[in-house]
Amino acid sequence: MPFIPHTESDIRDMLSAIGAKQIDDLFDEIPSSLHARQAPSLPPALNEMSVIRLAQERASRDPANLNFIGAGGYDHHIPAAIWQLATRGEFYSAYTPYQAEASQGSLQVIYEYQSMMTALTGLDASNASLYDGASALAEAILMAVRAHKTQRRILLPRTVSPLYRRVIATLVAAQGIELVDLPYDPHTGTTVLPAETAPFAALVIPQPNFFGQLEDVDTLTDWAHQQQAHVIALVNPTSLGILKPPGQWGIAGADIATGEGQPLGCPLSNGGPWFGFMTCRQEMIRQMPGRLVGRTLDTENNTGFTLTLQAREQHIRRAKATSNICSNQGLMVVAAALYLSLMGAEGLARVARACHANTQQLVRRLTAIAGVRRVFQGALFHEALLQLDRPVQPVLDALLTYNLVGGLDVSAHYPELGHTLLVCATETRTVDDIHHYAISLQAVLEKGMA
Amino acid sequence: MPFIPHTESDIRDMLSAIGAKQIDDLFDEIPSSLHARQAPSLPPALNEMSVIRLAQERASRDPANLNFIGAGGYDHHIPAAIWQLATRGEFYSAYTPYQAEASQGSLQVIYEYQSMMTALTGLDASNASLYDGASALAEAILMAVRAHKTQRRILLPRTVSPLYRRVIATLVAAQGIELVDLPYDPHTGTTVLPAETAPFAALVIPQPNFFGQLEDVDTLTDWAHQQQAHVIALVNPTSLGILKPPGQWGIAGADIATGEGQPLGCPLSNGGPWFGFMTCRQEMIRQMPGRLVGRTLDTENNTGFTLTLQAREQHIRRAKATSNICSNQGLMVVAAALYLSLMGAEGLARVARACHANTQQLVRRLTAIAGVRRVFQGALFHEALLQLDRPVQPVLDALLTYNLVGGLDVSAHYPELGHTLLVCATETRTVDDIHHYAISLQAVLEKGMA
Amino acid sequence: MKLIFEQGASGRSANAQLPPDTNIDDIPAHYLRTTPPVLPEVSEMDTVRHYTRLSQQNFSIDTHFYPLGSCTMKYNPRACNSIALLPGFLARHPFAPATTGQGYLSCLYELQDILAELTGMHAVSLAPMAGAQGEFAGVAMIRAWHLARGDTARTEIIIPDAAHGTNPATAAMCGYTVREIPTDKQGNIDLDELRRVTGPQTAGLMLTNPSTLGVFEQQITEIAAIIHQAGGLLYYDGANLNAILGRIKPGDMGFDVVHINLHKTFATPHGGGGPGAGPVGVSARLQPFLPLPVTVREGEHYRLLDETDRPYSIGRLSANHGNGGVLLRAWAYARMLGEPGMARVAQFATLNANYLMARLDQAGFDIAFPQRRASHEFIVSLKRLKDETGVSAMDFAKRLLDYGFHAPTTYFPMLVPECLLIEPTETEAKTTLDAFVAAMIAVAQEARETPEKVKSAPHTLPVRRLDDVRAARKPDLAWKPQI
Amino acid sequence: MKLIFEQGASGRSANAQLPPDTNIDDIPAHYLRTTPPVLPEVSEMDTVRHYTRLSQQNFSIDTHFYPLGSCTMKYNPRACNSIALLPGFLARHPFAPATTGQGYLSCLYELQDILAELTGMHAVSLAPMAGAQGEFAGVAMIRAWHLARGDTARTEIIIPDAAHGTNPATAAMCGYTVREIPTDKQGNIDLDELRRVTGPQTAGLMLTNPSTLGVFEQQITEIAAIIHQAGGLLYYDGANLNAILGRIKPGDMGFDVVHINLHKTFATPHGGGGPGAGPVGVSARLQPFLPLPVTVREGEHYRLLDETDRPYSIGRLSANHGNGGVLLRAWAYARMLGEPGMARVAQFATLNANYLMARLDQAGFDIAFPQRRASHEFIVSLKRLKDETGVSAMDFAKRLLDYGFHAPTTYFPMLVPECLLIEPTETEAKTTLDAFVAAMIAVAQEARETPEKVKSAPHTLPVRRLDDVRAARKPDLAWKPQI
Ligand SMILES: Cc1ncc(COP(=O)(O)O)c(C=O)c1O
Ligand SMILES: Cc1ncc(COP(=O)(O)O)c(C=O)c1O
Repeated sequence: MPFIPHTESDIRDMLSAIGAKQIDDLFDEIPSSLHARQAPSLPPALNEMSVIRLAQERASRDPANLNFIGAGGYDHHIPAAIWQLATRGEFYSAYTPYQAEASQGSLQVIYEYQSMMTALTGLDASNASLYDGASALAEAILMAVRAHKTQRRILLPRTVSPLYRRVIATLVAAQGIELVDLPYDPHTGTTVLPAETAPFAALVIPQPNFFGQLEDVDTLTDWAHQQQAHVIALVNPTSLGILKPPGQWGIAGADIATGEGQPLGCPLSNGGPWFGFMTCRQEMIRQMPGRLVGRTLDTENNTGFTLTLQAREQHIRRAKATSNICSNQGLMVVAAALYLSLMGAEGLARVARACHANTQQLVRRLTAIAGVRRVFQGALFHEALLQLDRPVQPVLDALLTYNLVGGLDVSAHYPELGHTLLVCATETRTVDDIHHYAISLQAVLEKGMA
Repeated sequence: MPFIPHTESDIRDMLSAIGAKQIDDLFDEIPSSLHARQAPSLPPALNEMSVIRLAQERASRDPANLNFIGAGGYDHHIPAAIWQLATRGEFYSAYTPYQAEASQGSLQVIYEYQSMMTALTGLDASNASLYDGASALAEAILMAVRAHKTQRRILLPRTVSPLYRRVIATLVAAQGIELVDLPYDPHTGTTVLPAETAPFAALVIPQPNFFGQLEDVDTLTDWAHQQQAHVIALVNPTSLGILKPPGQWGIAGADIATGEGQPLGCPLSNGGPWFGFMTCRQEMIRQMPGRLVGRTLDTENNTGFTLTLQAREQHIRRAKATSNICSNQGLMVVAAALYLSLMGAEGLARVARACHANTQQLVRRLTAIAGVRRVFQGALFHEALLQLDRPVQPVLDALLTYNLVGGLDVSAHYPELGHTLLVCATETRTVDDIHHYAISLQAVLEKGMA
Repeated sequence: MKLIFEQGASGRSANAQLPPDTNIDDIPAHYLRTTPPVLPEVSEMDTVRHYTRLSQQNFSIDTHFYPLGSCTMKYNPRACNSIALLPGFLARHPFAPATTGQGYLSCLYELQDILAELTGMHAVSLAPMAGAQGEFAGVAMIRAWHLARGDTARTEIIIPDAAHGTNPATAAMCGYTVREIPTDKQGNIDLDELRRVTGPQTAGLMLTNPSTLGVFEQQITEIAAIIHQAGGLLYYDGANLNAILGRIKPGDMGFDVVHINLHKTFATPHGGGGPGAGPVGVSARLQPFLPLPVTVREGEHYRLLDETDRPYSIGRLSANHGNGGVLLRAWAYARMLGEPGMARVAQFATLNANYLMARLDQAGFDIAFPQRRASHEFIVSLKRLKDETGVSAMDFAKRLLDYGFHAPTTYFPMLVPECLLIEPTETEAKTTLDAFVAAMIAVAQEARETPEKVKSAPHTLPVRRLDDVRAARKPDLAWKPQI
Repeated sequence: MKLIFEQGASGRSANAQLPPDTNIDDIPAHYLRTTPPVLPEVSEMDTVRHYTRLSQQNFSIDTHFYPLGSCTMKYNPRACNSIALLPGFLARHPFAPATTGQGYLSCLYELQDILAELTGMHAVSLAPMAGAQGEFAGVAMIRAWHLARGDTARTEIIIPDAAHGTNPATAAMCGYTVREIPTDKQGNIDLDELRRVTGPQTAGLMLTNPSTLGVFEQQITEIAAIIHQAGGLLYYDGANLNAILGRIKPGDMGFDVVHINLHKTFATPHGGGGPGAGPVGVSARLQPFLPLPVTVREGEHYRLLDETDRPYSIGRLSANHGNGGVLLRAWAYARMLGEPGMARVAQFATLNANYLMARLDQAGFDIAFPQRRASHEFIVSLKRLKDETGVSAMDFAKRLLDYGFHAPTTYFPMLVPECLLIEPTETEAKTTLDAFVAAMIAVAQEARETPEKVKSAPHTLPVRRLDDVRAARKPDLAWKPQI
């Protein structure tokens, strides 16, 4: 009986303490009609040896290609210490720190994480994580609407990830929130402000945006604030090693910052578990979704940490809670705290700069090939949108044979831009990797593939 | 400066506390002639990201073949819990538990390990590990000679691993110990007792022996004891799940048991780190090499654990110590304690039985192929010596193209037996694996390879 | 312990982690930050030492009995962790072509099937990233279904008062008004009241069965009939599936939508708060609305369905596949348990709960529903003890920590005053349960003899009782450098 | 804590670990055991919980400052562990053909080169599995060299009295008689005495430099000349190589054989006692005698040399390649440090030791060689304190544990009474050293004011002072079931 420690004599003794004849008796309150149905038909049990072998065979089917996709998940170096520590049983197998005194480990980590995220974003308070970047943006929108009180319109630039925009549509659909697309400038690939000024609750500003381009965050922020709207910064945490923090955008700074935390120590891992982060200005704390950890004192005046401001949450406020979120992405926060401790400000800035430099180099190399051009002008962070002279997907398929995952085909999302390919080169890509991509792409295009 | 935490101001403050101008001054007692020599020329520093990438590239050059070699190292399933726990920093980065009160973790693990090994071997006391099985056998021989006092001859069957015999020759060479080969029976592949009965200190009895054959341990033990000699059992710990423990061999039992601990949770890992184990009868404890952990009481009469009987060891007894061993294979002992806890007697027996059954099946399948026969009759544990009708190495080379490491060519060690191949199928080999080997070997032999 | 921020020194770093520095002159200055963020300045060893020591301050399943009711804190097999961390699974980008993820997708596909089979549902999506998101997906599908049929009059979701807070919160997120219905003395739903509140405005009912009261709702078939007759749908909150796993299928009870908490029933780690996973299963009529992506097999090839394949889908809940690494862990667990193993989970979780309940009952504790079988959990009320001694459930819980046990869930469900919701799970041995009973008895005795000792607990942990009121009154949520 | 044996129950097991049972009827009964061994009968969770909790009872580098002199307890980079555990490295059988191990062998080859370069030796073998085995290999080569030249008269090895116990023990294992020579007041070898004992019977000298007294032997060139002129060889015990790494090469000092403790200088983990690795380097004339295997590169191909290639080899020290996984960790460490990093190790290890020595000197502690520079370690003698207060070095050490510091090495080297041998290593920050100084001062003050408190320390650990005498008098070395 895998994972069940009961011996025959345990079972006997326990049943007799209960006063039952057999275990099945314990289910005697369940209507017999429900017992009678067909038993589930499942694969037979495998012991650990067999399931690991099976998993190894499957994992080895998934080849380790050289990856040049970003688009929301980034192939960063993850210091070895991170997962050796984060998978320690005391972190791994604990739950939400409801009993603060028995959970100072998790609680202090979260408090430190919150401190790091406020430092990175330049805002006042951080929660203890949300599910992922896309759902965190949806929560930020709901939060802005709650905070604004009168308006339910949200300005959502088309330079926000199309997948994020889908998630938001799903998650805010039932709450009467109007999502208004904002167009982008065809030359710079950055958001164009609307002429009209109908009132709205918040403007979302992605920095860098989905195309990798840098938005003029100061102007956008000040404009939104002039319209009495909130500003939601959608930011990449790596980029905050070098880019202006949301708290300093424009005159007053963004009100909420959110984004995908994956670059801070989470493996790509087929897309999850990653985590969403969220920080905000002091005044908005009570609108924050998710858990918060606060520093306090014990009865002997020693410092300690505890969950706080729980009156926002569903287990207290129920239908009136700031969100339905309960379990979050706790272990990823341990990883992020470790990542930011190990990198420090200098390390994070260097990673950001290396990503930028590598992507610049990649763009230079690829656009030197006939039939490949960069779509937009202007500053980028660590992604770039390229245009090919032919459909992208067959080219990507051909690159696979060179052991390359060559980027993301975004033509379907932005048909007006033609055959477009979004590429990214993080600090983990070497000069050789980039060279390999360039000569492979050249070979593919020359062979007249597709 | 990788792994060096000093800041510029730390350095300044520290030098000033010392009263030195620069770090180099601290080396001013070293004769200048030594400074003047050529600085070492080394590869440049790589950051963690680069060294991991380099290592991954190298590791991926070493293909994961299906392995059928045993010969002293066995491809067992290693429960996932083992190395997730053994690499916890508190075990991994501690040293020999010199400060017992601050090392109860390591000490209790060793005490439990010692208890497990005595249970397995049926003897009274176990040490806390030696380097590996071969050097442990050498230590056992030295121990037997010390204990015997008058004789320095050792009977060493040819059925002991040829590599072990080489290691022993190296390690006991300078101590005037005579190693006498014992021949094996050409039909059963088991040790033949010598007609002569010149006095000797100890007889080594391998069970199973290098050919995988089971020795008649009772007869051999009683014979040696009749000659006033000690019996050193060289045993495979997995086999002790089902085979008679050395403590019960013959009338009086073996005096010392030793062997390679690798099957108890150590990865093959190119041959190390593994560990040697050693147990003995109560009377011989003070001749034991290596560390021993004892259970004792603290000043409040609570149970605790500590290194004990250290007067045997080099740091006290110096030139008269039972061995020069100092660092041992501590972390492997953690793995072994975990392994034996997870398997229990039932699990270990099942592993042993599965290894046996798989090897039997392998032998059946392979010897059904023309040109392949089993060399010896009689019971085997989990290895078998096969004879081919042609040189073995080219056949093994050909099998590699089928993703098979098909066993060990031992022809050079036992030229009298012709073209011999030692094979092993542990519990990790499936019916499919064995089938794959059989049809591949058939194909290779039919193609007339070699 | 000192904060990591307080341990560093200006200029210190984990140098081996730093990439070489590069030039970014091409980025105009107004995009850039002018001062670096205040992050820790520590060495790699400082970091390892700090977080290793911090971890030691946690109770966890790997160190303590953790009978936190409604949370199913069972053993998290280490093999599942190894499997999820296999390089082939770990390195793949979610947007890489499906051809590069066949191993991963085959596991997802199998997991969908296993969950469908166990819940008695027609189809499953693994997209939701926790139970609450599963609930969201479920209720959103109920809404989508009504709307697709042009039925726009349904504005209410019925939820029992014993329900977990995520249920009403989810209903609200989906735009519904919550109708709460009461529980009777036996822990069952008040059927008359249910009939009264059900009508054409009813979109559906959300139910946990066994309920958070630790008992099985016996009238489930009648309840399903009432809701279905009124045109509503039934949502099953699978947080307590562990109690009936492999024995009773929610689908057979009449549920139309189900979520499963993999971090509970499927032993994936709770990670100090997450990540979890909350797959949803649906009956055939709701399949078109399932959240994306969904994995399908086409011949030998696996791929993810998207909006083109499923135009009626409620959409996406995450930018990717949900919590992939968690799903792999659950897959591994499911494959290790297999067919007989699943039903055994329910059997032994139930045996443990009923045994613990019987022992505590005999020891004089007040069981909330003494006349009922426990499901995989049950409730003790300390109301009488509090009245007699002043020792509250919270005090009692804190004192249990001193005895080396994580406390049960306190003050939930809110219906039972001074309650402890106790869920031992199937992976605990009788010896541990017996030791827990002894601790419960000891604390009860202390409450009578030396109540101050209990009220001022814990005494042996890294900190003494923490001041929650202070924490909430003057929130200190982030460390800031002293300037 | 209860033993794992005491936690089980008959019939309990970690079931997921068990292979299916099979038949072994073909093995005659007299080979088989009749009763199963008494092993723990516990669940997987029991095991995980027990060993997790046990681990928490250890001090370690990952949790505590660990200034254990002569042991170089520096930070063990976690990347090295990840690398050694890469599946390609982990799964390979040592006897698989070299073609299947090219990645592994290439790392070994590079490591040999790096070690040769750093020690100034001509060639290196990675075979020895710890320092003591490296010593064995070294002295065995010295012996082989003399014998190969027909020089059978050399029966003695000269060893300073300050040497580590492994040195004389090794000499004895190699069949030599040990001639001990004294150390002078400055911590240097008494040259006159050395000249006196050196002669045609001298096989060689074993020396640690810097010595275990924490000072550099300044007359090393003269010493080498004396030994060499007498026809002996010089063996370098590399346990203290950390002090001069990348700056001074033992080869340049005149040594003929060197061993390196990778678990010290190259930051591989000490693992609670091991495994370590003790590669040996030799000058050209000793190369033929190196222990096997040795890795060579032939064109693009790597392979291991065997007896055919090296007929004069002293032979093999292990059945395989030595501690492969340890060697990989050392390789990774060496590649991360690279050229500038190696010399920095020596610089900062020396800086830390001299700083700590200066601070303790200023605080009134008696430094054993106050007029000398510390190498990477130094000695404090508590003789005066003991005379004055009765508090011994052992008591002092135990009390330091209460302050959260692992104690320095005590009572070694034996020359200095009541000594603490303190080695901070380069990976500790000044803040930590300052905290340690504060603790030393505090304990010294306690020794004067409340000596009983120090003599009865430790007070805050899982156990109080353990009774070593009892442990040795009635050795209880294994748990046996009570029948
Ligand atoms: C009954 C019940 N429903 C729903 C949930 C929410 O699940 P999650 O925390 O995974 O969002 C919980 C979590 O504790 C629960 O106990
Ligand atoms: C000076 C010295 N030499 C030799 C050794 C022996 O090394 P090992 O323990 O690796 O055998 C040590 C170990 O502490 C030592 O300090």
